[in-house]
Amino acid sequence: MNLKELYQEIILDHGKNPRNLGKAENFNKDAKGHNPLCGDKVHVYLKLDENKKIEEVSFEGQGCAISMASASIMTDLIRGKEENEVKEIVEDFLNMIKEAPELKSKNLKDDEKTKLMCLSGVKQYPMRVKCATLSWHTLTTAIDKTQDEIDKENSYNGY
Amino acid sequence: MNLKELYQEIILDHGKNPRNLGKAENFNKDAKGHNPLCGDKVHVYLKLDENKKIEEVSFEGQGCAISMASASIMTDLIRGKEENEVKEIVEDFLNMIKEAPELKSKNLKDDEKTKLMCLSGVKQYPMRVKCATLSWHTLTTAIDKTQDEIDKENSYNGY
Amino acid sequence: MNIDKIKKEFPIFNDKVQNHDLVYLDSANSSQKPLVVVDRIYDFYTKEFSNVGRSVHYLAVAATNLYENTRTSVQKYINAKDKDEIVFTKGATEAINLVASTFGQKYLKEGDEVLVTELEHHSNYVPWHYLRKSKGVKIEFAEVDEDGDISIDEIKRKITDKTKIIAITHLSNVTGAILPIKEIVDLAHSKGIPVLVDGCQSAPHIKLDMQDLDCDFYAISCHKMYGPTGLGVLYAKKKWLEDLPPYQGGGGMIGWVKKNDIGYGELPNKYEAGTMATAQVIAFNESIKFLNKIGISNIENHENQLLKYGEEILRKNNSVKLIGNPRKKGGVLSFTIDGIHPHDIATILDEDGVAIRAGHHCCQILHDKLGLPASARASLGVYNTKEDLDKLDYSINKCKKIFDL
Amino acid sequence: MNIDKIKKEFPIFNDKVQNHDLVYLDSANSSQKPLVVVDRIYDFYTKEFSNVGRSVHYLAVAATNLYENTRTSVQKYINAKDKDEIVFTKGATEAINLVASTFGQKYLKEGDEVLVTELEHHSNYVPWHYLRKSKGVKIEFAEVDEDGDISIDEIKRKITDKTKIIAITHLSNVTGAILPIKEIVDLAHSKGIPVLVDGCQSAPHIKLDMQDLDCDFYAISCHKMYGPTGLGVLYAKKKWLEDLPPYQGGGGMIGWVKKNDIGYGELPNKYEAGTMATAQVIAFNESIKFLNKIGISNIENHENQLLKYGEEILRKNNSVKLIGNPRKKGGVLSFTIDGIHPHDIATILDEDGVAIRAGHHCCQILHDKLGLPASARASLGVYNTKEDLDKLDYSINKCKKIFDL
Ligand SMILES: Cc1ncc(COP(=O)(O)O)c(C=O)c1O
Ligand SMILES: Cc1ncc(COP(=O)(O)O)c(C=O)c1O
Repeated sequence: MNLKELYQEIILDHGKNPRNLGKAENFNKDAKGHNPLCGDKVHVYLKLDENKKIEEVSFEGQGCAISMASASIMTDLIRGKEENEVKEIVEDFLNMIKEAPELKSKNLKDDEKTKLMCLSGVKQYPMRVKCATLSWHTLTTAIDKTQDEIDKENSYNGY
Repeated sequence: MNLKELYQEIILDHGKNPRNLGKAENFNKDAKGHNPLCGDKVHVYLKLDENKKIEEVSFEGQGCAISMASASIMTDLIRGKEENEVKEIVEDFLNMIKEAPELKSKNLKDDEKTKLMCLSGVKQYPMRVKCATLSWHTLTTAIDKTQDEIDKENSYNGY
Repeated sequence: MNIDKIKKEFPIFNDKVQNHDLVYLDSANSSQKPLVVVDRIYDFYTKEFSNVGRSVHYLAVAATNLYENTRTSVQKYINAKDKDEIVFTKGATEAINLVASTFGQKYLKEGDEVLVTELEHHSNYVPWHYLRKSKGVKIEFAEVDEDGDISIDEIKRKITDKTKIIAITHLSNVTGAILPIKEIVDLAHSKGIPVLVDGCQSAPHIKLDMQDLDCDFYAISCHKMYGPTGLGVLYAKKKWLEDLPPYQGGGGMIGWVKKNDIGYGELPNKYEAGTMATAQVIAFNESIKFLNKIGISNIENHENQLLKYGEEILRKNNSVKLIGNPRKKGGVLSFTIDGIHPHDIATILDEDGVAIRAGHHCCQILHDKLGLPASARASLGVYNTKEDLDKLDYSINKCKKIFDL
Repeated sequence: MNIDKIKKEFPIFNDKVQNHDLVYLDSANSSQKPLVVVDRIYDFYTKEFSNVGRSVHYLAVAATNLYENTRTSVQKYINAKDKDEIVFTKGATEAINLVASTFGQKYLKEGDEVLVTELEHHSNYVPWHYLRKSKGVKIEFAEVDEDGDISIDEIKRKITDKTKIIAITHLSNVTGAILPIKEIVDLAHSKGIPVLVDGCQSAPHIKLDMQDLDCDFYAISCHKMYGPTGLGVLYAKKKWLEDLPPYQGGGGMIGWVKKNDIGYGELPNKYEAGTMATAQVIAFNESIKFLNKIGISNIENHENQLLKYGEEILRKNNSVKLIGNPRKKGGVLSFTIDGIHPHDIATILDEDGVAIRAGHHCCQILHDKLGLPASARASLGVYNTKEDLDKLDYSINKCKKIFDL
C-alpha cells in the first residue's frame, strides 16, 4: 500500500478546495447519494440543455478528501459533455477503480485521463473505494431520473 | 459408569410391570408432570383421608424404565404414610439422587431404603436424573395443590 | 470415496471418547467438525481478528472480504441467483422466525391459512403459531401417510383459497422422507402461494439448487453442515428481501437515522443487524469447501448405501421397528423396540460409545400422530461406515439382553 | 498488573500485521481474543463436540453441563440473583430486540412513550422505532449537554405520565460518558417505569452488579468482552422473563405442542429457541475467567490511567478536538481534526499499524447533534499501553503533515 499514491497533491488540493461546490442555480436534474456505513453524503445538481449537454454541474457534500476530490474532479470534467458521453465516462471510471489498469474512454482527453488516474491509488484501499465512487454513482442516478420521479421527490425529503 | 447399577433387576421388574398403574377411582388430589425435552409424562393420583394420610395412590404415565420404575416404587412406598412424612421422604430421595450418599429419613424403614437405593445408579447419568425424579416432583405438586387450583384445573386441559 | 481418509479429517474420531471409539450417529442433531473448519476459526481469532464492515483499518477490511467470500460460496453451493439473497442468521430457527415475523406482519390477517405438515420440526411450527396468537391466522397440517411421507396430493387437498404461504420441510428429521419440493413449489406458485422450505436436514446431504427448486425461502443450519454453531442461512428471493420489512433492528442495517424516522440499508445489510457471527461465517467457508471437495453427490451416494444397509440389518433384528418408509429417504434411521423405551436404548448404546438421539426430536405433532411418546434415532453423516451400523446393531442386541427380550 | 504479560496472552500481538506491531485501538468495536478462549473453542470442537440439551449420550451431557456452567459464571460476573436470569442471544442487538419486541407486544400502545437518549447506539433505537411504526408508540430523547453527557435532571425532565420504559446506555461508545444508572433506575422505579440498560461498552470495562443497579434488563455483547463473535447476553429480572411472551419460537423452548396450541418451556429455555451458539457459550466461560483473573477493578484502573494519558497528549496536539467531556468517562477517545476527515485519518493511521475507527459509530443521532458527519475514535482494551497512545499521537502528526496542517 502506498499513502503517497492515495493522497497525491492533486487529490489533496481538490479535497481542500473542491471545485463546483454548492447548490446550482438553475438545475433541472439532481440526486442524493449516501454511504450509510460511514456517513458520507453527496448531492449532485445538473443543468442539461435541450441537446442533453451538461451546461452546468455542481455538488454539495460532506466527506473525506477522497470523496470530495473525486466529486470535484468529476464535476470539472463532465461540464460541456453530452449525457451519453458522460455515462460512458462514468462506466470507464468505475471499471478503472474496480480492476481495469487504465481508462479507455474516447470521450476523455489525455489530460483528463491523467487527472482521473490520480484517483487510482484508491484501488489498494478497498474500504475507500466507495468514497471515490459515491459521487459518480449519484451522477448516474441524477442523469437517469425521469420527470415523474423528480416531481414525486419534491413532495418528500428523505434525509 | 455402570449399566448394571442403573438397570438393576428390581428396576427392570418395576419398569416392566409397574405397580399402581392406572387412574385411581376416588382420588381427591392429582397432578401432571412433564419433561418437555424428552416427552416423558406422568399423572399422579392421591386419595388422602381426613387425617391427611395417603389412603390410595396410583399413576398413569409414559416413560423409560427408570421413570416407570421410580413412579412404581414411589407409589408403593408412600401408601399409608402421612402427607408430612411423604414430603420429608421426597426431599430425602431428591437429595440422594442429587448428591447425598444415602437416605436419612426416619420415615423410611430399612427395606424401603434398600429398595429406593436401587435408583441411585442414576446419579452417574445426569441426563437420566430427570427420569427418576419426575414422578416425585409431580407428587409434591399434587400434595401442595389447593382446592382452588383443583377447581380451576377442572375447567382446562393443558396437555 | 475414501471414508477412512475423510474420517481422519475429523479430530474427534482420532481420540477415544469414554474409552470407546466414537460411533457418532447423531448428525441430524449436529454434525462433527473437520479440522479445516476449526483451524480457520483458530487462525482468524489469533492472527486476523477484527469486526466486519465498520472500520477502515487493514484487519477490518480483510475480515469484511472474508465474510463476503462465504456469502458467495453459499450462493454457489445452493445455486442462488444473487449473493444478496444469502442472509446470515443465528440458525435455521432464526431464519424461519425472520420469515414468519416479517411475512406475517405484511401479508397475513385473521382467517388466512398457513399450510405446514405433520413432519415439521418445532422450529417450523412455533413461529407460525405466534401468528395464530397475534393475528388469528389458521394453521393447517398436511398429514403424513402410513409411510411417514407427504404426497403432493395431500398438499393439493390442503391448499384452499385462504392459503397464504406453505412452510414445509425438505427432508424429515424423523422419517427421513424427502418431499417433492419442486412439484410442491410449482403447484403453490400456480396458485400464487409462496413456499418456505426448512432445509436443515437436506442441505448437508443432498444437492440443492435454488433456481431449480424455485422456492421463495430456504432455511439452513450451518452446524449440521460440518460448520460452526451459532450460524444459519436464510436464502430468500431478492424480491422478498426487498419487499418485506426488516427483522431485527440495530447497527449495520440502517440507511439513515433521524429522530423522527429511519431508513433501512440495502441488501443484504437490511437483514443483518448488529455485529454478526463473524468468525463463524468466515469458518463456514471451509465447511462449504469441504463439502465441495468430496462432492455432494458422492456424499449422497455414500449415505444412501449406508441407509440401505442400516435398514437391512435393523429389519432383520427382531423387535426393532423402523419408523417411516417414504418413497424417497435421507440418512435417518428412526426406530422403536417394543418393551424398551428409547431413552433406555440411548443410554445403553452410549455405554458402548454409540451416540444416538432419543426423544421426540422436536417433532411432537408427528410423534402424537404415530402414537409414540418418543423414538430412537440414528442419523448419518459423511464420516459414517457400515461398521458403525454393525456396532449399532450389536449394541441394540445388548439392550435386548439387558431387558430380557 | 503486568500489561506485557497480559498482552502476550493475545496471540494477535505476537505477529506483525502488515509489517507493523499492531496498535489496536478499536476495542469498543470488538476486542481481541486471548488464547484461552480460542483454545477452548478448538478443544471443544476437536474433542468434545455435541449439541446441547437434546441427546442423552455422553458428549451431549458433557456439553450441556459446560453450557450451563457459563450461565453460572455470567450470573456471578454481573451478580445476578438467579442463573435463570441469564439468556444467551446472538448479540446485544438481539437482546435489545428481544425486549423491545416482547415488552412492546405486551405493554405498549399508541401514545405511550419510550425514553431513550441521544447517546444511543442504533441497536438501542431501531428496535424501539419498530414500535413507533407498528403501534404508534412515541420515542423521546434525553438530550446530551455540551459535555456529551446526560444528567439525571435531563432524565427527570423527559419522564412523563406516558413513559412506559427507559432504554439507556451505560457507557457511551462515542463520548465515553458513564451514566448514573443506579440513580436513573431509582427514579424510574419510583414512577413504576422499568429500565433497559445497553451495557455493551460497560461490561468489559467496569464492575457490574445487577442487584445493586436494580435495572430490569441489561444487554451485553460477548465479542467486546474478549469473547467469541455471535454471542450476547440478556440479563432480565426473572419476573419479566416469566411475564413476557417468548421471542423466537422453535426447538428447545416449548413445554408441550399440540395441533391447536403450544405451551412454552420454563426459564431459561423459554428464550433460547433452536440450536444455540454452543461452542461460543462454552468458550465465553474462558473470557469470564480471564476477566476475573485480572480483576475488573484492575482493568478499570488501568484503562482510566490510559484514558487520562490519552486525553492529555491529544489535548496538547494542535488541531485535535476531543469529543465529550463527561463527569465520568470510560476508555473512549473520540476526536476530530479540523481539515482532515476521519476516514482519511483512519487510513493514514492504519498505514502505521494503528487501528482506530472512523464514522458515526452507529450513533447518527449524536453526530447530528454534535454537527459532525463523522468522527475518529480510539478505544481502549486491557492490552493497551501508553506506547500505543504515543504511536497514535505520532501518526496523527503524520496525518497533519500529509494534509499540510
Ligand atoms: C453501545 C453499543 N450498543 C450496542 C451495540 C451492539 O452490539 P452488537 O453489535 O454486539 O449486537 C454496540 C456495539 O456495536 C455498542 O457499542
Ligand atoms: C428439520 C429441522 N428443522 C429445523 C431445525 C432447527 O435448526 P437450528 O436448531 O439449527 O436452528 C432442525 C434442527 O434442530 C431440524 O432438524
